[in-house]
Amino acid sequence: MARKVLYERSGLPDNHVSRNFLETLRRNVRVRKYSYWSVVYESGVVTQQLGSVCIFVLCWWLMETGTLVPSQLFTSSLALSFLGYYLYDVIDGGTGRRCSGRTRLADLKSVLIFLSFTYGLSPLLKTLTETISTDTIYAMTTFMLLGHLLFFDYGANAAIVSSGLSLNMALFASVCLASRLAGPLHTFTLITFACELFALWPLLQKKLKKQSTGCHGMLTVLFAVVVVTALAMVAPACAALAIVLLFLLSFLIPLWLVKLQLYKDNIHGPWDEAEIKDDLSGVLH
Amino acid sequence: MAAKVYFPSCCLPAQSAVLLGCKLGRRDSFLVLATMSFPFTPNRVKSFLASVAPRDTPPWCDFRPEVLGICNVSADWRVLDDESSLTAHSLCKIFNGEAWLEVELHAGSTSPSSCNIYRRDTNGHYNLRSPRTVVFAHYNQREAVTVRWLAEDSSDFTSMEEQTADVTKEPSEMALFFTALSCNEQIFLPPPCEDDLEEKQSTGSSVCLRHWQDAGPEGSIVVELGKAACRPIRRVGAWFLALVAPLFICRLWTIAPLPWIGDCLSTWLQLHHQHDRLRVVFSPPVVKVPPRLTPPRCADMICSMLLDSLLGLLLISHIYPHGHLEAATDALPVFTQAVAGHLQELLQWLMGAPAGLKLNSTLACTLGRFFLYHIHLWLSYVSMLVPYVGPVLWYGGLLATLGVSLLLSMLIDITSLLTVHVYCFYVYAARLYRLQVCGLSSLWRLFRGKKWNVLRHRVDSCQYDVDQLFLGTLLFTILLFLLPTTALFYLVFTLLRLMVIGGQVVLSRTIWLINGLPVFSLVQRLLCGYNLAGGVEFEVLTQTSKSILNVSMQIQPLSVWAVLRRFWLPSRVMVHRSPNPTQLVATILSGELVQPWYRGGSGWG
Amino acid sequence: MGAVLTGRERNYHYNCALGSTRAANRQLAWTPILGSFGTLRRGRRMEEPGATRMASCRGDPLVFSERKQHGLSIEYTLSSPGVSLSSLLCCTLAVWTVTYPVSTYAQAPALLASATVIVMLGILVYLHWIRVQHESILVISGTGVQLSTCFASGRCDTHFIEMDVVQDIVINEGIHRQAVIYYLCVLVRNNQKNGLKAILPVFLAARPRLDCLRKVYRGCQEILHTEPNISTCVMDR
Amino acid sequence: MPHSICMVSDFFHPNAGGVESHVYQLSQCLVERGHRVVVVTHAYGDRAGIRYLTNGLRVYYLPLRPMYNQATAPTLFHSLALLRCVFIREHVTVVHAHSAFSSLAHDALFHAASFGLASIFTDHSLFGFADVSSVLTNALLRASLGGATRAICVSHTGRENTALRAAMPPGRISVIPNAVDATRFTPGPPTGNPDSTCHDRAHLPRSVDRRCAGVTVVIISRLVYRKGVDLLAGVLAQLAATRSDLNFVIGGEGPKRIVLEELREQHCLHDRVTLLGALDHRQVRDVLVGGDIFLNTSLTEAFCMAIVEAASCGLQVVSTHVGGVPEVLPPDLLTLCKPTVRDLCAGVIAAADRLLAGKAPDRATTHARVRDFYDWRDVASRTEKVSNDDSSQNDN
Repeated sequence: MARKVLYERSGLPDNHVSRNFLETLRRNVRVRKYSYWSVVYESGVVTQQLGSVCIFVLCWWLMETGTLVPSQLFTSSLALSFLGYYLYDVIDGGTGRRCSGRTRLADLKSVLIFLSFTYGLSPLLKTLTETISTDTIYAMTTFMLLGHLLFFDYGANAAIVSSGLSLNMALFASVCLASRLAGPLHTFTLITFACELFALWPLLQKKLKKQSTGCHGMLTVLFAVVVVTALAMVAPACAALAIVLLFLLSFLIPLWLVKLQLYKDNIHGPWDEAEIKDDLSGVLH
Repeated sequence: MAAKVYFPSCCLPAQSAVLLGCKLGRRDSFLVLATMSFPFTPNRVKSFLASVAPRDTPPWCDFRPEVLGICNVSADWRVLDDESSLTAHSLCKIFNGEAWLEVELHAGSTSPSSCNIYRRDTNGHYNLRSPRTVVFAHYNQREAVTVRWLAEDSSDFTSMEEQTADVTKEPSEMALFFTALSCNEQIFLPPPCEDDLEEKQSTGSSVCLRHWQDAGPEGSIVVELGKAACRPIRRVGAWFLALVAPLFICRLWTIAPLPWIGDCLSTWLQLHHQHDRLRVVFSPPVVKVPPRLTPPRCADMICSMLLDSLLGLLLISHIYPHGHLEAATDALPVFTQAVAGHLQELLQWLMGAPAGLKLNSTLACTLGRFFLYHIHLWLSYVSMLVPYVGPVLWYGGLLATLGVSLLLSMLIDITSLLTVHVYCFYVYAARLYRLQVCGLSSLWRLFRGKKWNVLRHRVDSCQYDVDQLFLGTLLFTILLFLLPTTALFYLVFTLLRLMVIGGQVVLSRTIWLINGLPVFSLVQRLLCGYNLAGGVEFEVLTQTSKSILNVSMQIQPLSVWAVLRRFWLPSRVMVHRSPNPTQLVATILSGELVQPWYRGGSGWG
Repeated sequence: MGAVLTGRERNYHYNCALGSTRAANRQLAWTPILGSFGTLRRGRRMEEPGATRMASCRGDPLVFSERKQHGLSIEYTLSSPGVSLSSLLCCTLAVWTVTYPVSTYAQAPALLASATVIVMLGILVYLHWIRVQHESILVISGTGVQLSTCFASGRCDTHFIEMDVVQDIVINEGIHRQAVIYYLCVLVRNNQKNGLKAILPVFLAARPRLDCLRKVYRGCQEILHTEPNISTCVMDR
Repeated sequence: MPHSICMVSDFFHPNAGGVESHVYQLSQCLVERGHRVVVVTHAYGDRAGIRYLTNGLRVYYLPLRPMYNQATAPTLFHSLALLRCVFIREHVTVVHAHSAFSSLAHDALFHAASFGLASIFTDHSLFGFADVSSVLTNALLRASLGGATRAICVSHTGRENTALRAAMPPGRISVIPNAVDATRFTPGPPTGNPDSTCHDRAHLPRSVDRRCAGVTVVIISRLVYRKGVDLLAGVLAQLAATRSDLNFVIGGEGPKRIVLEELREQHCLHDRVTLLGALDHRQVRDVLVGGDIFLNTSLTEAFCMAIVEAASCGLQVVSTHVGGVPEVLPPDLLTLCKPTVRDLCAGVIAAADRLLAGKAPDRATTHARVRDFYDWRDVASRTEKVSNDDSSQNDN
């Protein structure tokens, strides 16, 4: 059996097919085994993010129809944020703060910036899109929110993930929606609520998920329930749709993913490009 | 390689005679200038040749006329001097030229039957050159002498100095041919003392030549008068120039604001231009080589200035008597009012919902009010100007005698004065727009989480913290929604500005045309084309003998486009190439100011 | 196994033969009806005794004539069939048939007039600047090379290159549109700096085939490179 | 039986690279063996029309516009007329297309099939199966190789890869390695050939010149991701930290050069790491001879020409164990390591120690051995054999 080397003449014709042809071929080397329930557990993140988007749009809708007074929304969201802030430090006993080096004063500074700028610019934001027709605003908002969901950092290290872009898209959508509200105060409360919901809450959410699994599952259920009840209040048809969507998202798709693993067929051999497993970022910090 | 003999067609059909001419460069090519018929005495011929030798020949070639050989018609030899029986062959010893031509002709025939060329070797013997083949080129001497050789590919021959610098490189044969002809003009002029032809022949004392001008010097009286008159005119012009020159040269103009103003005023530019022209025309000629070979720079300038002032006078004669000027001065305020009215309507339209566009009403109103106030300011500025316009136009009109181009440049200045407000609006809108565009592009990079790395001139990704993101997004949305409004204002005023610039470009393009048009050479090309030779054309004639190729050489006139391109006069009002459209659009989109590209000096490009 | 000759090349022999006969007898004594703006110095010869029939690289018929003057000058002329009067007429008729109904429908007689004028001008421009009738190369020993192109309207523009600037006349290969063709070109030397100043292709409109180019090449080389030999017969007897 | 071979590829002189030199050298050797060879490529700038190279090798630069990094647009018919004209004029019997990246080659294979000519395809690169671009390219290859009667690969791994990609029976794919011009890559002092002034002794960067002070590691490759420049950066950082007697010379240009420059600035290795930038093909030999160890960190290689050139100059070669690299040189000339920073560093250190201890094989013998392994005339004869069975099989 000819050795596969080029620097020796094996005397055989060049197109001789020896028995060890394609012996180094490997199939499906790096296939991950998925267990159904772990996939369901992981899909909770997506459900939670979808839930927060629905809650935001709902709050806007309530403000739009006047059932929700801006001050109520502002106070409740502020309280929740303080609670979250407190929780954020308690969970890991201050280790997170020590390593990230952000002092409480820095936090206060950024909160002040949020509030002052939003308050200052809200009259301008209010009249910003006055002349732009409503359906353009709705169309832009839906695109921005979809983009937010697409680019959101669910924990997967894929090329598409960019947390900055998703946050910006969410803020842009909130500004568009806010400009449709009645007064500058409404705009102010909605934008602050958007910041808390899209900027601060994901930080807490990630920490909670890392700390305790049970809490993450419980949160997913909580979000699902809140979304469905709120939608039932506003529009029962949407509630039914939401239920189906959530059920689909957390149970059917994982099942489908596990089933699809059977048809996976990729070929590996010496000709494949070698991946660099080392962590080179250390070298080029 | 066949030898070449250039023979003037006016000397055929020839009688037996001696050929006078010169050798062209180092090749076997001979130029026959004239034929001297028998009887003659050799030393008489030598003294005649010495008298007509050209004084200022270019150093790189020796064009002194000499006896090239003889041409005999069916062997009828008549020799003047009887005591020594001079045969044709012995003549070459006497004249002892480098080469000796013998041309045989049948009586009455226009093409030679044979032509032998003998070459003198080191010890003085004359050997027949072989191959015996000779190219006999008949050239029209009248055209060839009066022609100015400007062949396209002999562009490296335009200035004689350039040519002399590189002596090793032999200039092209055609250049040699025409230079030789123009250097030996002396031979074609009749000897000053004898004026009667018959008397000359009978006494045999003087030389009887045959060439294109043997019937007497050709030339029109006008040319003679012109040549005679040009010296005094030049002196008067120089005196006048000395008077005017300090006006332009004095250092007063170099004080800070003046050069910039000077640069803006096209009238001042045009005056400078006229001054340059006069200085060139009235300065004594520097080039020492025969004038025929230098381009007709002065003639063109004089003609273009004459044309300019002629047009100016025509215009004035039309405007002044019919009172158009007064009508214009009255019409001015009415015109400005109308313009102001239109502008105000435009602004009102912009402040509303222009073309259904959804502008931010508050911003649109603020901008609109700002510009309305400016129009009000401009109206008062114009009403202040009106009393002065009348006299300015009247005296300005008088300037037109110096040239309609001066009038046009005054027109340009007046339009730019009257449209100051359009310029201001444009600048404000452009600055605002540029600010907004730059802000938006950097915030857009922030929006995508990127940053412009100034050091490496590339876009790097970078980690923003939350409040930077928040602030950036807020400002980004605000600027984005305000952009349409400022963009629309900017676009409208840019269009206005471009219209004004367009008008001024048309005017300056005509000025450039009037300044640059080489009238004299154009007329010369159209009337007598062969004077400006652009090339040569050969045609093979019917052959009579085996060893001689008879070829007729005609001179091709230079094409009109080539004349314009070569003789286009430089003008200070340098019109830069107008920017290509894509560049223009890119400048407009990026908000940079569109500089007017018709002005000399700092303009575009 | 050689490539299969397909498409136009296969019936080359057929249409070339046919083409040339048709062109020959259809060639009218075409004196330009519209007169010519340029200088009409030399009437071009139509059918010369020394003329033979050749084909251009696309198979169009050409008339090739040679005139040699006892070893001192040689002139090759390639003429393509003249512009047939009928083709011009039917072109104007076509334009008329199109514009006539339109102008009557739109009640704008000016449309028809302007169309006619445009067609006339177009024909004039076509004859005077575009349609090449004769192309010739004249080599005169010791003097130079003259390239002349005569258009259908009789206008000829010639370009004379002196012998000391002419470096050589060669046949070169080049890619023209979608084919690789041979063409004759005159190499012009730069008499100031050494090196090549320009390459002037000859017979651009006719684009003859290699066999015709070989003939022209051999003729020109004879004239260009005749060696001068100085004989020693002494004149004085 | 002398063939009339038409080499078709988008990559040819004045473009510099592996495929270009392969096509040129193969054509010269085939002309030497009496065949009629014509090269067809697209026009490079104003270099269009027909040009002649040494030994009357005629090159057709077709006026086709390159679309993406020197490859023309894959529209099938814009080159049909010109290619047909060339096939007819040159009486071509065998069409030999090169490189899977060149769309002109794919077109030529199609047209050769439609004209009934024998066609051979030489594949110079390896391709994966996973990402989108390789799926598309493999589909295109499968389509264009349908008509091709024979294929040539430069290594056994390459043959397996092409057999899978083009769904072609391995019997019709023969393995003919690249070769190196041994006369040019010889050990000995840098000659500084006359026309490349930058490489006479004085201009050589100090670190290459300083032979005695320490061990010089030479790296010559295009600085792109496929050549493992990130891996190289990691290796450089670690080696520079552990061994102070190691100097590095890096030749070649590419978008990833910034990675190396940043590494040099952060670890202040200005005196020990020299970046030479783009090297002309003639200067490569002088840089190689200036070093002791040749490091190759590429992630995928069909037949790595660089290590053969380095071995021919007598250098010890350290390379990643990827693609066809193990088949190129015998184990005593080549140190193979896994494509990780730690393994590569160990390989280089081992080679350096062997060198310092004097146990490294002598340069002249290495050169002699490599010269016998690979020779362009041998490649030409084997290619000729492929053309023979190709055209004979095509006739019956």
